[in-house]
Amino acid sequence: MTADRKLEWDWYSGTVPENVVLDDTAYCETAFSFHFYRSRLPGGVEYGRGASTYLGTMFDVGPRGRVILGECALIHGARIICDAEILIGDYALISWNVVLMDTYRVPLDAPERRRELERIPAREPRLACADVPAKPVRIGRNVWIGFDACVLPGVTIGEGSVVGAKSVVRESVPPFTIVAGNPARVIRPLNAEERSRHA
Amino acid sequence: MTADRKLEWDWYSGTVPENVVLDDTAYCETAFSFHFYRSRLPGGVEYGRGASTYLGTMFDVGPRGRVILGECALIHGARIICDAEILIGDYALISWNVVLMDTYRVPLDAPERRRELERIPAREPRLACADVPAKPVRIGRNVWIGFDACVLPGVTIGEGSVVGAKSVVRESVPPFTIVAGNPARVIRPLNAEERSRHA
Amino acid sequence: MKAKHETITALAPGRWTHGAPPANVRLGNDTVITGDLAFKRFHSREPDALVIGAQCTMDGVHFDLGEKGRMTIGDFCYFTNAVLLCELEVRIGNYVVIGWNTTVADTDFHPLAPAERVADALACSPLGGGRPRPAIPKLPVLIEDDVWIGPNATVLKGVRIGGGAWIEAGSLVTRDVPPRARVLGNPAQIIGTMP
Amino acid sequence: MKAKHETITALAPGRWTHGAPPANVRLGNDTVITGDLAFKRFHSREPDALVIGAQCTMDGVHFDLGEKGRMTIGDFCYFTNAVLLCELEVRIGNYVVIGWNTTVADTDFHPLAPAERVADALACSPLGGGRPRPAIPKLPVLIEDDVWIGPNATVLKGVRIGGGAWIEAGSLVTRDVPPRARVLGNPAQIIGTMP
Repeated sequence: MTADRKLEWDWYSGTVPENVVLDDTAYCETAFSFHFYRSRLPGGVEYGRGASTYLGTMFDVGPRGRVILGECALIHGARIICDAEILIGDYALISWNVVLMDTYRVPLDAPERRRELERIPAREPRLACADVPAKPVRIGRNVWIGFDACVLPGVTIGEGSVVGAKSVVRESVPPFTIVAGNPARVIRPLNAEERSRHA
Repeated sequence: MTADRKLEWDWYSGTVPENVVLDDTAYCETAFSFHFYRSRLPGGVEYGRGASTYLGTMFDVGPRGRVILGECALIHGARIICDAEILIGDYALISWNVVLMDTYRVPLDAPERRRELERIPAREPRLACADVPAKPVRIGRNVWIGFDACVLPGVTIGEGSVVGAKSVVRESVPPFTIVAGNPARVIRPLNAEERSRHA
Repeated sequence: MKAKHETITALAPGRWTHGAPPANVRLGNDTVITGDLAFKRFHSREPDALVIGAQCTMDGVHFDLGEKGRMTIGDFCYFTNAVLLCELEVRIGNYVVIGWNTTVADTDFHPLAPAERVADALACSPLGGGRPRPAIPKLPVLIEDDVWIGPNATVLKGVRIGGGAWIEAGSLVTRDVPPRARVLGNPAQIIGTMP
Repeated sequence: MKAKHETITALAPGRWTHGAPPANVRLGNDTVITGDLAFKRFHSREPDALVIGAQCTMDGVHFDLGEKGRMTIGDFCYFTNAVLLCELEVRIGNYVVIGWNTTVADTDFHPLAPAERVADALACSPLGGGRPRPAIPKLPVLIEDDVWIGPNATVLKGVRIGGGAWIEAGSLVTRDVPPRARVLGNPAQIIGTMP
C-alpha cells in the first residue's frame, strides 16, 4: 500500500479507508471492496497475517460494524453485510458470491420499518441504517464455505466445518460438520479419520 | 454476406463455405461457426428463411454430413456433430451449450476403433472420420431445447416438445411432451389447453 | 394495494443519475435511480411502462422490461442491485425492500404452448421485423406493501407475495406467499410469521 | 495398462503448435498439441509431470496441473477441447477418446480434512511463499485403454474407468465404471455392455 493508501496493483482509483488495518503480509486485490464501507470504528476491517480478499468481495460495513479476517483467511468474493461484528477465523476458505450478514438493516416490525424507509431519502448517501439489533456472525477457524452460499444473522459455524455450495445457513453449525442445502441441513460429521488427517 | 462470402459484422477473418446456403433473410453471427465444417455435399448446411445462429454454434459436420435449419429456427450455441443428417425444424429454439450429435465418429467395437485411431495421425487435419454408421437426428418443428442439453445419435424429438436444461436425451421423444433429466424422462405431455393456446 | 397504486397519478420528476430515463418512465418526487446499466435492457413500448412512486431509492437496479412489460413500484421502496425482468407485469407496493443480487422475473423467456412458441421464434428471428413477441401467459408478479426480500433471492413468475412477508436471503420463491409469512429455502417454505 | 505405461521410456519429440511446452512435459513421436491455452494453467514442478505417448492428437486440451500433478497419457489418444485438472495423478491408457467440453478432475480443489485445509489456506495465502499445497487425499483418476468419453461429460476424483468402457455425452461419473460398461446419466449408471 502506498503512503496515500492506494494499492499499487489496483485498477480502481479509490483508497483503502484509514481505519482498515491491512497487515503487511495480507493482500487486498482492490480498494473497490470498500465502496460501501462506512465503519467509524478503529479497525473496522482488520486483515490478519496472510489474509487475502479478491475482486467481488464487498465490505458493506455500517458505522459501528467490524470485520476481522483471521490469519491466512481467503475470501474469493463475499458480500459482507455487517453492522455489529463478523469474525472470520484463521485459515477459513470462502468461495465466490457468498453472502455473510449480521443484520437485516431494517426493523422486522412493519410500522417501524416504514418509519426507517421514510428517513432514507433525506440521507446522503441514501442507505438503510436503522438502529436494529444486529447479531454477530462467527465463521470458525478452518471453515470452508462453497460458492453462492448465504449465512444469516446470528449464525456461528464451528471450527473445521464445511458448507456446501448454494446452501443457506440459518442455524448454527457445530464444529467439524458438513452441512448443505437450502435451508442447510447436516449431511454428516467429519469422521475421526478425516479429523486426524494431517497435511 | 459479401461477394467473397464474408459476414460484414464478423470479428472472425474466415468465410462462409461455398456449399453453405444462407438465405438472404437468415442470420449467422460469425463464420467461426464453420471452423470444423468439412461437408462436401451441396447444401452441407442450409439456413431456412429467418433462421439464425449465434456465437458458440459450431457446425462440426463431416464430408457427407448435412444440417438443415428450418424457418426461423434459432440456435444460441449448439455443437452440431453431424456425419449423416441433422434436421432442425421450423421455429425450433435451441439454447446455449447444447450438443446435437448423429454420430460417435469412431467405431463402437474396440479393435476397429484402434485401427481408426491409428490412422488419425497421418491425416491433415487430424480428425476422427471413420466410416461408422451415423443415425440421423431430427429435432421437430417448434421444439424447445434448454441449455446444456445433449441429444444422442438416432434421436427424434417430436413436434412442439420441450427438453429441460441439462437433460441428456437418448430415446426419441413423442410430440408435445415435456422431458427432463439425465437420462431424460417424460415429465408430462403438454395438455389440451396448452396445445390449443394460440399467440 | 390496488387503491394505493391508483393514486400514482401525478408524479413529480425523480431522476436517474446517468442521464434522462426513457420517455415512458415516470418517477415520483425525490425518487433516485443510480447505476449506468439501469435502462440498458429496457425495451418496453408501453405508455407509462415503468411508474415509480415517491421517495424511492433504486441503487444499481436493472429494469429489464420487454416490449410489452409494465412495472409499477410504490412509494418509499429501497432496492439494491436487483434484476427486475418483466415481459408482462410486475406490481410492487409501498415500503418494499429488495436486497443485493436478487432476481424477479414474470416470464420463462419463451412460451410453453407450442403455437405461441412458433410466434415467438418468428418474432425473435431476422424476419421478425419489429413484430411483438407473443403474449406470454399472463403470470404477473405481485409484491405487496411492506415486503422484505433478502440478497441472492429469486422470485419467479405468477407469484403473489402478501403484505409484510419476509423472504430470507437465497430463497427461490415459486409459489404464493401469504401475508406476514416468513419464508426460506429452495423452494421457499414458510418458517414463521412476522410480528 | 500398468505394464504399457512403463514402456514409455524414450519419447521422441512431439510438438505443441504454440511454442515449446514446459520442460517437464515429454511428448512421444508424432504427438501434436494444439491450442494456445494448453499450458496456461500448468504449474507442476514434478519431473516428467506430463508424459504423453506416441501418435496422440490433443486438440484444444487444457493441461491444468497443480504443483504436484502428474499425468500420463498412452499412445493413439484423441482428445478435443477437454479440461484435465490434475493436482495428484491422472493416468490415461492407450486408444482413449475424450470429447468436446469434457472435464476430468482428480481433486475437490481444497482438502476435506480440516488440518489439511489449514495447510492449504496457508499455502494459498500471501504467506505461502511457494510452499506446496498439502497432498490432497490420493484419489487418482485412472482411465484404461480403449475408453470413449463423449462431449459435455465430467469425471470426478478417485474414479477408475475400466478398459473399453463407453461414457455417453453429458454423463457425470462419480464411481468406478467396470470394463466394457456403457454408462449414462447424472450420476452415471450402467445402461449396457459394449460389444
